[in-house]
Amino acid sequence: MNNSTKPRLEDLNVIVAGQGGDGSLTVVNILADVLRTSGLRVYTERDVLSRIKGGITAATLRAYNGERLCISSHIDLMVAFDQAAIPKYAFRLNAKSIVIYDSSNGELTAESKLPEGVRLIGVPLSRYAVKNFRRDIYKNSISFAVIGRLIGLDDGQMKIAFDKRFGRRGAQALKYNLDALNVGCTLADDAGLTIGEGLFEIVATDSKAHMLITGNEAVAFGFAVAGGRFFAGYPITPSTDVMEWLVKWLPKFGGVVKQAEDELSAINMAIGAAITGTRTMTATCGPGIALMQEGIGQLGMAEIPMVIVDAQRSGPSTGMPTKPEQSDINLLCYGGAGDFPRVVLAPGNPAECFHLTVTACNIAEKYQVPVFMCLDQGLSQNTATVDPIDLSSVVIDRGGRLDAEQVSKLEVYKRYLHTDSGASDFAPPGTPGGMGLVTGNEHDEFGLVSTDPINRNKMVAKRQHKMVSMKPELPLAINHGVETADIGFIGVGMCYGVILEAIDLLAQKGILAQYHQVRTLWPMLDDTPAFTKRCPNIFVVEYNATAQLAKLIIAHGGEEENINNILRYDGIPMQAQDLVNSVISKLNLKEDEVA
Amino acid sequence: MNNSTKPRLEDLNVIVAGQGGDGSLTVVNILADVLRTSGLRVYTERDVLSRIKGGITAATLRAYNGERLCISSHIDLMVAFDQAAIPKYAFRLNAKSIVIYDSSNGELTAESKLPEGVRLIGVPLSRYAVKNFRRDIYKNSISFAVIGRLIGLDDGQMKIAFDKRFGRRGAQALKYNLDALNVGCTLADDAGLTIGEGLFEIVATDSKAHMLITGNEAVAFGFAVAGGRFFAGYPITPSTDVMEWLVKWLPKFGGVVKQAEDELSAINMAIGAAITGTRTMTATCGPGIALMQEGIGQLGMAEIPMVIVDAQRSGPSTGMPTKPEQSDINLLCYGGAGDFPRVVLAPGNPAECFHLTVTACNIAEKYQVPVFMCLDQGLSQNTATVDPIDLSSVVIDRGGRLDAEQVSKLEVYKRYLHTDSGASDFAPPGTPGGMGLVTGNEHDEFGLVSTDPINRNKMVAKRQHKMVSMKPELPLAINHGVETADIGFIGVGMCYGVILEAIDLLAQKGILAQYHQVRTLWPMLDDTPAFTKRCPNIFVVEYNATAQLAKLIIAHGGEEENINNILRYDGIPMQAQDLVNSVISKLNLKEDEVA
Amino acid sequence: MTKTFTPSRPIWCAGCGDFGVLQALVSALEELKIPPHERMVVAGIGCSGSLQNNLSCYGYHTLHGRVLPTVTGSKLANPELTVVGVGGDGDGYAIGGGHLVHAFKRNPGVTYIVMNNGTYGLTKGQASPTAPTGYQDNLEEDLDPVMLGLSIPGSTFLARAYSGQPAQLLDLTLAALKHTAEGGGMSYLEVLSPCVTYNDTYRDWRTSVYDVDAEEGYDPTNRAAAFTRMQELREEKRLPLGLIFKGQRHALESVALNKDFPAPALQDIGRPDISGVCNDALQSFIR
Amino acid sequence: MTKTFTPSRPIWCAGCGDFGVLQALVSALEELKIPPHERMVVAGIGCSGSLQNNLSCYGYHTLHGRVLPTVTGSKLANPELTVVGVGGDGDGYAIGGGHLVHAFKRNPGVTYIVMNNGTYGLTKGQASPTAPTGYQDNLEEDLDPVMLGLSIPGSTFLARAYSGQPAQLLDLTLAALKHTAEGGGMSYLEVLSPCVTYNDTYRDWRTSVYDVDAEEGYDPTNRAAAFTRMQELREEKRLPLGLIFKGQRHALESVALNKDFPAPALQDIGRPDISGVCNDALQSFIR
Ligand SMILES: Cc1ncc(C[n+]2csc(CCOP(=O)(O)OP(=O)(O)O)c2C)c(N)n1
Ligand SMILES: Cc1ncc(C[n+]2csc(CCOP(=O)(O)OP(=O)(O)O)c2C)c(N)n1
Ligand code: SF4
Ligand code: SF4
Ligand SMILES: [Mg+2]
Ligand SMILES: [Mg+2]
Repeated sequence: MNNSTKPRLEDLNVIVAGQGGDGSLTVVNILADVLRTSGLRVYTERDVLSRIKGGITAATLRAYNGERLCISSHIDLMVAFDQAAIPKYAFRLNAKSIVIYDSSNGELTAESKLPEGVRLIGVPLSRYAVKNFRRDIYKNSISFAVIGRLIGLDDGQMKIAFDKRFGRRGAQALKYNLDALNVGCTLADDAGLTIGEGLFEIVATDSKAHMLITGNEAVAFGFAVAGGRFFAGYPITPSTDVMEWLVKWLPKFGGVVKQAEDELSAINMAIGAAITGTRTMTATCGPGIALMQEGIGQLGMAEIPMVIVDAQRSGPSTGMPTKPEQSDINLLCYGGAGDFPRVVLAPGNPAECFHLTVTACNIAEKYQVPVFMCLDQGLSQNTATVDPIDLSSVVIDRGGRLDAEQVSKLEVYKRYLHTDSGASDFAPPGTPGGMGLVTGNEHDEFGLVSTDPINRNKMVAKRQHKMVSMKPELPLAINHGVETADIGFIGVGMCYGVILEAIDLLAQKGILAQYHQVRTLWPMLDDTPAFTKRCPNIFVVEYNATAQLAKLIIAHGGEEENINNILRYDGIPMQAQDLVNSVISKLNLKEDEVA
Repeated sequence: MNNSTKPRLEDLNVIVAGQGGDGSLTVVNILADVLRTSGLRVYTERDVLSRIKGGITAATLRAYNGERLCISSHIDLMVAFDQAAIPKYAFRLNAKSIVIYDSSNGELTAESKLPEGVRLIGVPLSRYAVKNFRRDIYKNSISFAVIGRLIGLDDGQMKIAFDKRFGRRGAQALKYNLDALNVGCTLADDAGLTIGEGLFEIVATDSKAHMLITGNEAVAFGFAVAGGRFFAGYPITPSTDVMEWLVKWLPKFGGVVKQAEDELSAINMAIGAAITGTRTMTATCGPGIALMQEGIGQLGMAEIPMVIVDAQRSGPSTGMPTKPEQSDINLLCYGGAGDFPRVVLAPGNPAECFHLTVTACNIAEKYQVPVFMCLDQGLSQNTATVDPIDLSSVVIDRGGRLDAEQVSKLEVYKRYLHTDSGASDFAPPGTPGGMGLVTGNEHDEFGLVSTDPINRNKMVAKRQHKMVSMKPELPLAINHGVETADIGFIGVGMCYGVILEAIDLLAQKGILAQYHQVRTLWPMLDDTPAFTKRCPNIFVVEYNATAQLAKLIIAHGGEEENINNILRYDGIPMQAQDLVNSVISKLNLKEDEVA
Repeated sequence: MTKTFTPSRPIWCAGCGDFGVLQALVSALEELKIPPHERMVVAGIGCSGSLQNNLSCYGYHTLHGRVLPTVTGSKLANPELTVVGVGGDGDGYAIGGGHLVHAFKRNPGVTYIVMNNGTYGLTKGQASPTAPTGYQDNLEEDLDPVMLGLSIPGSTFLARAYSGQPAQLLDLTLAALKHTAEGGGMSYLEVLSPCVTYNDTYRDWRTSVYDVDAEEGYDPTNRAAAFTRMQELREEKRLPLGLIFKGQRHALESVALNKDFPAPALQDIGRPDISGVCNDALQSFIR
Repeated sequence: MTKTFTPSRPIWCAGCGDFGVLQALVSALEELKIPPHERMVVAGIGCSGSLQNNLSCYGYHTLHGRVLPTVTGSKLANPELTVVGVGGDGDGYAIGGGHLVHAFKRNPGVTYIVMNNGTYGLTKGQASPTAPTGYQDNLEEDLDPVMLGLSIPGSTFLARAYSGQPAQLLDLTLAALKHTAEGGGMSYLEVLSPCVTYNDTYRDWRTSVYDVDAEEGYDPTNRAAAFTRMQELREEKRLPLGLIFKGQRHALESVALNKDFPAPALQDIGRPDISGVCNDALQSFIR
């Protein structure tokens, strides 16, 4: 029974902005946790700089009664720890938005570029933090009270959230933060935001417990569950979280993580582990993938399994390290010297990150090839609520791995035996009788170096043939939306969320659209070029300047004439409305003709 | 006036084979020199292993009255220092061939797989070498006398050649080798090969002096002439000769060569030099190109000029280090993380290696981009006679390089100033007032790190726009043969020679063919896709397993239906006859239907 | 005067040791009267790798770990520049570790300043090669790069300063620049430069630094003795500061370049010498 | 018995020093009764990098320079293997120089044998990092990798042999393998192994080697003293042979692995523990 007159909180978008180090992310994280506990699904995003303190940064949250893996174009609430942050994000506000800002240094000036109608609430956050706790950073906790009151959390809920968040930091930290929360409540009272007088009523229809997880975490978790037992890496934004999760967890699975001195060492340590028969992964992004190119070719030639995560960031070169991009697609698909088999998988959400990592581990081991997990900063680092993963669905396929008994029954063991699939059975080092030579030089079936041209031809064919034999096991695209729709989207990674919302927004306007969600980029499976022939108005949505994904599809027989490009490479995540606008303008529709 | 009854020596193909270290290459080199001096054009090729001594290796020579940049399928003369070498190369002989072999350990056995009719001349080369000089290696010089007599060189000519070859090694070396030559002459007498009784009469119609040069040497020479003054590299077959030529010569041009500790250091040393405004180059092959990927992206992002030579060898990974391949095309065109401009030039012969290197230096400096010289082991290492290069044709274009006076006249100097071409004028370090920041992070016009989205969009456009503005300056394809022919070839590097000969062979059979010789692989210029639409039967000839060149053309709008692939990746150079056979079988012609 | 970029304000956290390094470098360059256009400051990737943006110079931001090959190339191409490389401990000792060995071996005329904070600041606090065992689960023994420098026979100038002691830091920065300016080759200065955010070592280091400059009888020209002293101090858990070693060897560029020509970067290459060396090379192919 | 590859005949030039290294390694492995299937021999790229093909073992041919990261990974994944890395001086000290520093620092339980011939054999004789100044126009001072090893505090076993003195070579190979087998961590053995084709140093080395094993009072447990002696001998142009340093530190794998589990390579991962640790991890995301 809903007899409240307040707006139903089914879609709340909050941005918390300030100087780097102001703790915007902390505020958003606590808020995400509270709202998730209330049954809403949440999604959070960050806009940070490649520096540790200072500069204008923000964290954004969306709480939605259902799944939404992107932020809306309409921000309901902005919290600004620094007034200088307001103009940077003001364009995302509208007449109904509310802005809470730190008024310690005075009231807001006119330069803040705010739209008409915005409701402003100045609170001297920093002043009270310093006054009461001698540390500016407590403004976070103070602000939280104001936010909570505003959106209608009760003080008890906020306290529970603080217990959860700060409890593990020790009693004193908890106490100070709770005190700060109290200070905030008082300031909220002053600002007229009293208990129970929140602006919204939270409406949630899904009461099950969700995981709150990033793509990077889901890849790491998937790897551990899939039996991954060795990880070597070198820190690089935005992939580092994969290593950090594994540092904490992999030992509990019986595995080991080694931070290497560079990416060359990382991939070669991983090779060292992989050749013992251990499931192995490394994670990096553009600059690191570039450095690993020689190692990747070695995997292809020497037939060594490995999963390699590319959490793509804005390139080229060092680029914009904290910003998203999808501009390594070419490098993943075409990189490496010489011809060798490889697989590139592209999940669209954290759950898929988990499941495709399991697939990646299986394919890598079974076919003894490198398998890339093609992510991007958004998918890698943004958090989303996910239905608890069904662990019992995980299937491990170790391919032709031989134990001592199996080896002993063979007449002859050849490390690179020619087979129908292209992959040879493998006896891990330590197995009596299974000795073999593994090498990145061309070799015969035993692994002895050979330049015999007949052998060469057979070995090239063996390796290339894997690309054919594995095809039936590779993830096909998923088609979302109305299959007969004339408008189709293609996009991977962080495009997933905006495309799905765009389809909904278009539907509201009476325009039917569908989403052909490619999941295997290499080898390009037949369903994707086929889709481009079937659907007359396709929008390939991607984060790069040269339409790498669209060109990849076209190079594999995709219908160029049906394809339009939506490209973004300025480091800013797209919003669903951007796609809607593109579709409408491309189809020469006026906004008011539709809907 | 030619009243001789001997066969005219207008096309002589000789293979000298033995164990690695037997000195086959030396014999071929001397022979090449003599024949060149007689006015024939020569071409030599090697088939060696990735080991210093031992294993079966060979050097091959073609002497032709005109230009031929490949070996014929018909070997006229084989010299075998080791009888074990004979079966390996026997398939290249025919009924008219002659084999000189070392009979020190006895007569030839039946297993040598020789075709019927071959004339065998056993000479105890090694035995006489050891007996007379205590060193097996003198069998080279001994054998030379036999070869010389056979083909009709007079003893004086041979002596002159020896003076030239061994003179620089000191008087003693010369004396011993001349003695060995004499021993050889005696043995030749014994074998019935007397002075003036040679089998051929050398016919040469072109008496001008030619250069004898490899592609690697021509690139190195071109670089020096083009004002290249810094080279850093790391040894790797088959690119090392570039460095070795420059070690000897670049200091004489006022330049410097530094051998680095690895390829990462090499390209970054080269970057260090390039940012001072010095024309800079590095050279490597697949594994090194792979390692340089991060550096290459840096060149693109930070707008640093550089020429990078890829002497492609058989891959992937370590592969077959001494064997040819063209399988880095994908890596050159699509490698590197992120989107950035680059150029890939592909010469077909040593003269083009020279001229395109000059072009590469100009384009690199003018547009501040990486320019690849895409070679292959065959083009890189095989020697060919070339008309003396017209040095006066070399034009140096330094682009927008500013001197102190020019800078002083500017109101403001911006390292990354937006311009029409995309390239910004450059003040080298040391120029008063020209200070700027160069970085691989995204940056503003001054080079200050920036993630501003508007700036980002402009900077991406700036870099990408270079690909458009430079297009008119890039080398178009050259069309050889009959432009209206229905049969067309496409191919680069070492395919050049076989394709041209194949066209001649086809013409002899009454089949008209043409060769569209692409010289710029990236950006793909319009003339190539256009050619594939115009010519209905195109054979793209390349040395890799996945048709990288053909796919590159198709990805740029080439007409897939007109394209056939001729692929080779077993490490063996193609022969013109192979192409002829492919064409005939593809066109469903029987050999005897034609001609 | 032509206007060009205005050095930006450092982006470091308040209290970061790198401020001191910047200050010392700026003062030293000014004291030595090296004009901005003759300064080539090459920085690695890391918090430390933004220093070049904060002073007037020709600045270059390398790839992570590649400061030393880059400065070697720059110096060979134009020895007239004052070439200074700067970077972090992750940059210089982890990914750049191999280049460090080879730079010492080559002894190019460059100054190399490493801001050692025992952590990867910019990637948020992972253990670097100089992090002690136990920091962030680090299982490895920490490296002493000065000892490493001593072990490379080509090295000629090894010093360590602490950004908490600005006077000595300035002196050693000056000494380093002078060693190189006088043709001595590479001067290597490690500065202990605390990361207040991820590894605040001010308290520790304040008490554990030890000044060999002030030690009677310490002989910075004796490589083996210096090594022994470093080893002893390490066992006592002290951090040696000062001019630790100074040797003599020709700078790379003094032997690598053809003295008959101007520096490679300064040659007028616009018109090739086609009747001279170009033709000689051509003739060598005709033979 | 299952048939597998027959070790191939070495492809080295007659007289190459590497024959001696192969011989010593085979003898030592046999003397220590390490069966072929427990041997993991990892080789670099170079003439030296073909050694693994010439004995019965699990062999792996790395990329150029990557022997040490590879063996570190192999040992961590399966510490039950006897892991031996072999390679050349170009492989180990030039392109692999950075990894050498970090391997010493980590001290994994592997034996690393470098065949030092002062040249790049396989690419036909360019100067390697141990080539003396003047060899092939080399302008750099040659590296002494044993001194480098001494300067890394984590190193525990440093020795040098000469393939012209097979008895000592065998002894040191045995000692190296034992140091590692006993849990001492990384054993590093450099073998002076002449390249008769491009750098025939037999004559030189025969007279310049110097045996510290035979020197009275030489104490291989004293890092600083060892360094001093190396430096002295270097100045005398002598090449020290013998067990140069032996220290104590835990092997990397002994602290890096979770002892509650079998080695990573040996775990049965076929069925994930979904009610145990997998679920714990899942719950941590629900919180
Ligand atoms: C090839 C590559 N790998 C990893 C990174 C990510 N990265 C940036 S800075 C850094 C380490 C910084 O540590 P340090 O050099 O000590 O500098 P500090 O921030 O401590 O000053 C790393 C690993 C990168 N930029 N490039
Ligand atoms: C990335 C890469 N760069 C270069 C090479 C070429 N290469 C092969 S062996 C070698 C050096 C060999 O020297 P060393 O390690 O001393 O071995 P040796 O032949 O002397 O035993 C080089 C540079 C390569 N294989 N890979
Ligand atoms: S994170 Fe550490 S190193 Fe980086 S600026 Fe802050 S204090 Fe300095
Ligand atoms: S070239 Fe040198 S290192 Fe290589 S096998 Fe021959 S002697 Fe040995
Ligand atoms: Mg640091
Ligand atoms: Mg060597």
